[in-house]
Amino acid sequence: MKKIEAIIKPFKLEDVKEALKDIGITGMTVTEVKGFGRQKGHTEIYRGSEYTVDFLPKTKIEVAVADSLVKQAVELIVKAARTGKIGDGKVFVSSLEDAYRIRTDERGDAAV
Amino acid sequence: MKKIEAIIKPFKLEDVKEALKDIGITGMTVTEVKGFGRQKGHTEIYRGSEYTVDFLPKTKIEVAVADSLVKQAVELIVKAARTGKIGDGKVFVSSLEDAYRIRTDERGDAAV
Amino acid sequence: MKKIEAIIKPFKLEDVKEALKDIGITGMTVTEVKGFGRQKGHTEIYRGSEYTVDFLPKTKIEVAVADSLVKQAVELIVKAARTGKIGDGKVFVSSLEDAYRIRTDERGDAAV
Amino acid sequence: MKTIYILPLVAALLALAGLPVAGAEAPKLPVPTLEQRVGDLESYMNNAARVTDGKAESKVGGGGPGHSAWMMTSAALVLFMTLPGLALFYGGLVRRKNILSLMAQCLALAGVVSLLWWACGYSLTFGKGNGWLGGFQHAFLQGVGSDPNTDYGQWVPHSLFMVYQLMFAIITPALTIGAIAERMKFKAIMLFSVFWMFVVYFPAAHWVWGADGWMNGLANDAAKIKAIDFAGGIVVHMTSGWSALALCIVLGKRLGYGREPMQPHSMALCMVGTGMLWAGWYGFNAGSAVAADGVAVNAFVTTTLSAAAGCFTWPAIEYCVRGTPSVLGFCSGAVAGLATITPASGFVTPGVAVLIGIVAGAATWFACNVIKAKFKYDDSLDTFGVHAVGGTIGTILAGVFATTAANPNLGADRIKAFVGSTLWLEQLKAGALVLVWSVVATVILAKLVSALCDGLRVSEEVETIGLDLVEHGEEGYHG
Amino acid sequence: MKTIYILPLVAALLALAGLPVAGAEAPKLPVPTLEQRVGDLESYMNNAARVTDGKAESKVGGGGPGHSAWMMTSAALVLFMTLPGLALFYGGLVRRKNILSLMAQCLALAGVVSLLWWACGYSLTFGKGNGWLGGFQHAFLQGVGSDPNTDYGQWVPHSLFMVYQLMFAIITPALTIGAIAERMKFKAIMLFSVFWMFVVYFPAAHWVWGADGWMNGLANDAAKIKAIDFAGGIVVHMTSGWSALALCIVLGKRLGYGREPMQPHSMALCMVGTGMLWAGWYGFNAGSAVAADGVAVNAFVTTTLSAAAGCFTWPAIEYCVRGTPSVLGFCSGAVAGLATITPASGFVTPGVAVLIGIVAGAATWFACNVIKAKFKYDDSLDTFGVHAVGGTIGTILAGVFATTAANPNLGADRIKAFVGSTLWLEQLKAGALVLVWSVVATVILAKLVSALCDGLRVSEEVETIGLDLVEHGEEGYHG
Amino acid sequence: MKTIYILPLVAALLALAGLPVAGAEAPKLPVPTLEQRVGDLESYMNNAARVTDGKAESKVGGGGPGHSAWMMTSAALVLFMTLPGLALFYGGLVRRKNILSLMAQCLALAGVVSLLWWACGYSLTFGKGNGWLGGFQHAFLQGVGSDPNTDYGQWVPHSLFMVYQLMFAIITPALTIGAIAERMKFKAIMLFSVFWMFVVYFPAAHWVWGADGWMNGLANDAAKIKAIDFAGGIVVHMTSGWSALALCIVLGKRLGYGREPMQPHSMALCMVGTGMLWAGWYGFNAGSAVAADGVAVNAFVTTTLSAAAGCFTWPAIEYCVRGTPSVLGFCSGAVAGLATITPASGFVTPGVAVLIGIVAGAATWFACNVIKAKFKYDDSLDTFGVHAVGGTIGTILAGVFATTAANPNLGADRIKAFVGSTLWLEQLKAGALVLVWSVVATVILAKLVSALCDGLRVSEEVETIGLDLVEHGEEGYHG
Ligand SMILES: Nc1ncnc2c1ncn2[C@@H]1O[C@H](COP(=O)(O)OP(=O)(O)O)[C@@H](O)[C@H]1O
Ligand SMILES: Nc1ncnc2c1ncn2[C@@H]1O[C@H](COP(=O)(O)OP(=O)(O)O)[C@@H](O)[C@H]1O
Ligand SMILES: Nc1ncnc2c1ncn2[C@@H]1O[C@H](COP(=O)(O)OP(=O)(O)O)[C@@H](O)[C@H]1O
Repeated sequence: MKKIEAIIKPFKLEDVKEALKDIGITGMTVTEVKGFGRQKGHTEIYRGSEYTVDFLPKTKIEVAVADSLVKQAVELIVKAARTGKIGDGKVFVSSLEDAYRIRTDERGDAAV
Repeated sequence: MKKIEAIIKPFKLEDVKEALKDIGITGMTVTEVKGFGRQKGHTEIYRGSEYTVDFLPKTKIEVAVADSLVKQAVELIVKAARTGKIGDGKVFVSSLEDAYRIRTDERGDAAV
Repeated sequence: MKKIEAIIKPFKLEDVKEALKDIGITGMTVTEVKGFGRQKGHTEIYRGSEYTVDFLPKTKIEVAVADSLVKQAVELIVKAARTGKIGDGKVFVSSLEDAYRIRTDERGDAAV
Repeated sequence: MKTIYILPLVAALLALAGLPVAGAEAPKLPVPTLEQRVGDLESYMNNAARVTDGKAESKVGGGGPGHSAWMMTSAALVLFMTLPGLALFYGGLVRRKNILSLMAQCLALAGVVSLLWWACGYSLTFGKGNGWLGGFQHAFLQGVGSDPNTDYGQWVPHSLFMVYQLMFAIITPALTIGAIAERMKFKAIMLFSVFWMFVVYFPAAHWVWGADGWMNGLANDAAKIKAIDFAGGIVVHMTSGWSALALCIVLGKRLGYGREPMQPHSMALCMVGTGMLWAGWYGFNAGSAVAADGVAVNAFVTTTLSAAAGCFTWPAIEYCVRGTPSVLGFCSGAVAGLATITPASGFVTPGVAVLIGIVAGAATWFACNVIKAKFKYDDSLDTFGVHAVGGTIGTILAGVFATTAANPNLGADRIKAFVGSTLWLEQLKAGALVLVWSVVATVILAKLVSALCDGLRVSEEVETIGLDLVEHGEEGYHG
Repeated sequence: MKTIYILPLVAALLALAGLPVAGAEAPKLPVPTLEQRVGDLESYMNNAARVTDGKAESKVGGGGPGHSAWMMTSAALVLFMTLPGLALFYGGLVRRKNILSLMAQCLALAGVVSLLWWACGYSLTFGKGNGWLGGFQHAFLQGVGSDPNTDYGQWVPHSLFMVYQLMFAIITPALTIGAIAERMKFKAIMLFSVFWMFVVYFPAAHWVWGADGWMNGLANDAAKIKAIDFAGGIVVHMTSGWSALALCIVLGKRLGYGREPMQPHSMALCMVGTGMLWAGWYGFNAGSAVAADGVAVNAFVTTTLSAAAGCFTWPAIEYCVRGTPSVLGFCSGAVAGLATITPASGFVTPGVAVLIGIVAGAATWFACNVIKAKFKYDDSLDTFGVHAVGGTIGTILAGVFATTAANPNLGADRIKAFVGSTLWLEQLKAGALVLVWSVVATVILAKLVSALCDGLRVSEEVETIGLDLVEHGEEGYHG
Repeated sequence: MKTIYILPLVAALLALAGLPVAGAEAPKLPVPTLEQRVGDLESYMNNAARVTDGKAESKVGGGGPGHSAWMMTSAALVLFMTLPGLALFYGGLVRRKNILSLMAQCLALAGVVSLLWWACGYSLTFGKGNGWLGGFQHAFLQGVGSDPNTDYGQWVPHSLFMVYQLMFAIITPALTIGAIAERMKFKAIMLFSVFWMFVVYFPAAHWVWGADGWMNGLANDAAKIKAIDFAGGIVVHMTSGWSALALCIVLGKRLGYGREPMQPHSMALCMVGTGMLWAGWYGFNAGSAVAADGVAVNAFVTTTLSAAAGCFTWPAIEYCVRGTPSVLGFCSGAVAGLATITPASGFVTPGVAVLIGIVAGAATWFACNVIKAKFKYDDSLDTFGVHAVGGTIGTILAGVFATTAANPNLGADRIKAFVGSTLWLEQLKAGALVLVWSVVATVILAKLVSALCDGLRVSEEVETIGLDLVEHGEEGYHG
């Protein structure tokens, strides 16, 4: 089992979700995060005080998938999330040692 | 050292926290997340526009524990978080290479 | 490649970001989290109802770095985030199997 | 069941058919003398009865502009107290997942109670009938036009008095919902409220305020109990507050009450609501003079001072007891000061108002912090602790401190012997009776509604998810 | 382009130069008799013309305090409807990233329209000219002082009438922005609005309300169309609502409309705005009597009942159709009831108001839920669905139900033959003409502004990021 | 220390003992003639002195309904400016962790200042004493009843004038807290404010507005400085604004000022507060006529135009300088326009108001953007930049542009020679003196309070965590 973490532009969430659904991945966990990277932030001025907001709103998707699906899933995510403009985000893959479904005590691949 | 990540129903947080306390785990980090899975979302209608909200509010708990405690901790979490209804969530276990306590420079198991 | 996760006090974020910038790490993802640990929370009383708020606002920083940078990065984070008071937080290191830059299809160390 | 929505439509059509029928032509009165005409104008200034009354045809028709101006303003202010004042005050105090349910309830009550009021509520409350209930002569506002109803206001159009009183009829049941917030079915609340208006509000308001009400010591010579209630200590705060206590006990506690955190999700919005309530309360209290006269102004002053004293006292106690004065403390104290002065506002002097405000702040603090903790009922937003306690104390203190120096109407023969003497006892009697009536009626109605709605409470699951999403299909905040 | 900001400064200086010139001394009138003096005072009470008019020098100058009190209150209430009422009502309904853009637009319109009104808008609208447009005699408020302009109000200072009407001129274009929310350039909105005021609002308001307006059936003997519009069904809601429809079609849909979720980011704030609109609407409707008289009070009552009936009907339909009455339903219904009664509020009886409110709730529900879905235009916040539909229906129903029982002015020779007979046809004619005028003008102005601003819409990127950040350099919420 | 909470209770009891003692019976006046009676009524209409004064017993007692209606409305509006208007305007601008601290401060000031006002504040300010301070004759509101105090208003009950002025006494110290937001101890703020009321507000208000104030050019023949201040340019905005500057410098900057982001946590709420301030300001300015007369109406108009011009100018400058007009710009400009017209509102013509609004917007923009950046003081929410700068400019411009065309009272012998001539110099003198007095007093009081409270500032840790949690035990938002 692997965990795929993808940091994407928020408005791409629907697209990524749909893409993953197509290969039968119907579980994921999503977090609102703020990203810092090459994409420049913006400046807000309030009565003369200037604030550079470096952190941009991003969405983090976490999906646990069976090893067999990883490659396909990553490809689909990359494709669905791409706009081609700076700030599109990253996908990270790491390994999971185990997984449990709380409701049923199922374990491992059956649980994700 | 392992990292346990549990996605649970938000109102179960207190119970899980208490359960972990019982085996001496007093550190954890909690994030508000949104989950997508078998549990169906709901539909909101605003003046004729219908929105399906697929993502449900969930709570993610992250706990770093010494290897020896993992099994027990996972069991406790699963027990405390279970309602038996769809959407109870998942527990993922992965391995941590290292840990540091910022305040004291402690490292490894001592740091968690 | 490794993933460094640091849980820090929120007002230390700027300092940590600056510190990492100095060694050329210009990408990171930040999440608002709530932490539970040795640092005591506080009590809020509303018309006689007392609520103990155990969870304190913390900030989680996630940075993917090439293996070569890990040690230095962790040290800098620890230094920048330290106040010496309880609740300063933790740094966790785990291994990443792969990374992709969505925009360019770059992979591995080139992607972070 | 859904066919009930047809009813108001039908009623409206019926009412249309019954457009104002010109009454039997009254005998023509003589033309007024110049002296009488000036007298009428002076009466307007003094908010007194017309000197032409029965003697000549007045040259000035309808209400008087200054009084009408103030009463329209007051009516708007009291509406503003509910929408959005109370909706915010209550909405800020509940958990995020339930804010809209409180707002929906306030809005729905504004809609439904207005229609009831128009159909027969006003008539049953302020129409003449017997000591116990008014008649149907003003059903569908028949005969409620721009001429003053001098039973209730010398220089304010009858219809203005009617709409002003409507605003009170709206806010009273809306106060009650604070006690049962976060767990009662919307349908059950609405059904309960409609019944409650007929069984508690219309009667009780008639008893105390109706021209022939049997507790209306101020205006009814034949009143059995010589009670006074300037702006609704008995009629508004005691009825709603004591009913709230009964209802929240019948209903039971919220899931996880006392175990899970249930902090106000937005003290900031709650404070905004408080400010609106305070400002709106000027319409409530000073407006209850039904004129822009000296009594109104005195009520304005006493309202301010009592609110301020309450707003000082509650957090001062907090400061002594736990070291930090809280915003909820300031807000609660202010509202307590406002609720408590309400029955007394037009009857007491400013110095007394300060005293009442201090007592209000202390007593409601005690009720919400000590009594509630001891008896462990779940009065979610302290409708009982603030409104019933405040309203009850204010009702009695009004009896103790009322003085003709503040309100010349207390000098009328029917009441003056009581003022400064046993008036407080009359207040106690009236208050106790209304209290018992409210509690008993609430318990019975709750059982009835429970039978009709298959239980009063939402399911555990709905309570966990939140009323907003399940009962209203929306969320308070997104993104 | 930026030099346009110099203009108001220059204008202000010019206006300073033109400080009130004492007019040619009018011939001295005789001292009034005691009878006449009392008559004047009685006229004040009755909101009638002075008996000294042309006969003697009145001893009472300027307006009358009661009427002025109400009209100042009303003006403040109508301002409050826009700032912050409408800003919240609309701001709560958009996505989080765009709340400030709506607020900026409301604020900017308040600023710019006030300056236009001062410079020439008031004069063009309410000055005498011809049936189509007023003149420039009141440019820079020349001759607009504390003496009443008896064309518009017997006992209210001319300048008070002027500033009261300003508040209507502010809110009208502000209503329009609801339809084009979340996608139009700020600069384009402002430019469009300025043009629109000159081409649509000033003329249309003059036609219907100007003393010599060609559609002013109530006050102008020479009116070609005998239309009535108490508080702005045609002038405010139809102009803004139909223009809104045209503009949102010209503009096109929001990116992702119908695909991405676009829920209200804060129904709670939207509800707060609704409460403010409701309370403020009393100034809007009852204030339109330009006096604190019986007509005002009747408008107050009808406004309340229609709002309540709308607030009941819309969610009742929701309850029947989908099982859950929503807060947005309550709010929409209330606003629909308010918008629909507006033209009729001072002309119909309370029972009719209930009927109008029910029709309003049902019709606007249908427009927003069925028609919009069918024709697939993106009227973001339903300005068309609520205001145009409500205003149009109200305009016609005002014609059907207007009665001298509610408003004695309908008994004037110039109009009485129509009342209760073919008045609705006059309403239809006036409404249709204004509708067509608004739509055509909007389309042309949109093209013009598009040319001047290099397109009406923000870029896709800006629309994605949100208008707040890009157009105003701020975010609605932080942290 | 905590025993101080007993004091108001004792005071209240004392005051009770001192219930209105009937004064020595005045010699009985003759019955008025019909002519005199009509004259009295006409005086009411004209807001003039009674013709029966000293000649006959007036048949109309107390105030006049129209004027009282407006003044009650105005008082409610000014209260609404603070609660919740200013609390939101300021609360929205601070960081999320400090919103409640601003709200608590506003509420606490409303509570405490009301009690001070009742005990002796009103008496010291508006009672007769000498040019420097009033007396104690009205302590505990003795002698403040429903008869007008003709020094301050011909047709408004004395107690209404008193409570109206209370609202000014509340908002003035509340304005100051904007400058020291997010870092001063609650206890220190309260102590400072109480002292400040006695040392700055009561005296300065007496100087400028007291019937025998030595700077009251408008009403006091014996005034040394012939200053005018319609609604509080000197008394409210200069005292609070300059004190705010002094206090924020004494206090020092917020931790991380200029380094860490300190954006408004909710521009949306700030804008809501702005709308409330704007609407409430009509009570502030037009209410300062203490009547619903032509002067009030003119003030209403000038207030509107100046607010609009400010609301246009500030964002227009932003647009020129940085390309994006911001909501904070609109809000700041509007408030600047309102603050600046305040002293002039009842004295100048509408055209001048536009000019003043433009100057206001530009000058305060400059103060907040350029001056503050240059001198690097941390005036957190720009109380100095907006209120002191606006109030000072308005005070001087009132002197330049005041005209009897706008306000006949300027034609009184005591002042008319100055009007249109050297009045601005009197304004300058009065303004400068009050400025110096405020700054010096603030610095001394700050030292004193610092000694009493063990420092003025919260600890670094508390400042980091946020005042809400530590000082009030609550959080603004949950979940
Ligand atoms: N080394 C990193 N570790 C964790 N997250 C990163 C890292 N680098 C970038 N990110 C995340 O990816 C987002 C996009 O990165 P950015 O450099 O702006 O553009 P791009 O993805 O086009 O290279 C960032 O906002 C941040 O959330
Ligand atoms: N493959 C997955 N990867 C990450 N999170 C998941 C995955 N599947 C489910 N989840 C998380 O677990 C939650 C519960 O899953 P769901 O399928 O609804 O019910 P159940 O846990 O009963 O199977 C989801 O809301 C989501 O947050
Ligand atoms: N075992 C753990 N797993 C995950 N997060 C932890 C763990 N222990 C502590 N934390 C995080 O670190 C934060 C600081 O820990 P705490 O025990 O309060 O102080 P210190 O870091 O000084 O030991 C906590 O608020 C929590 O977010």
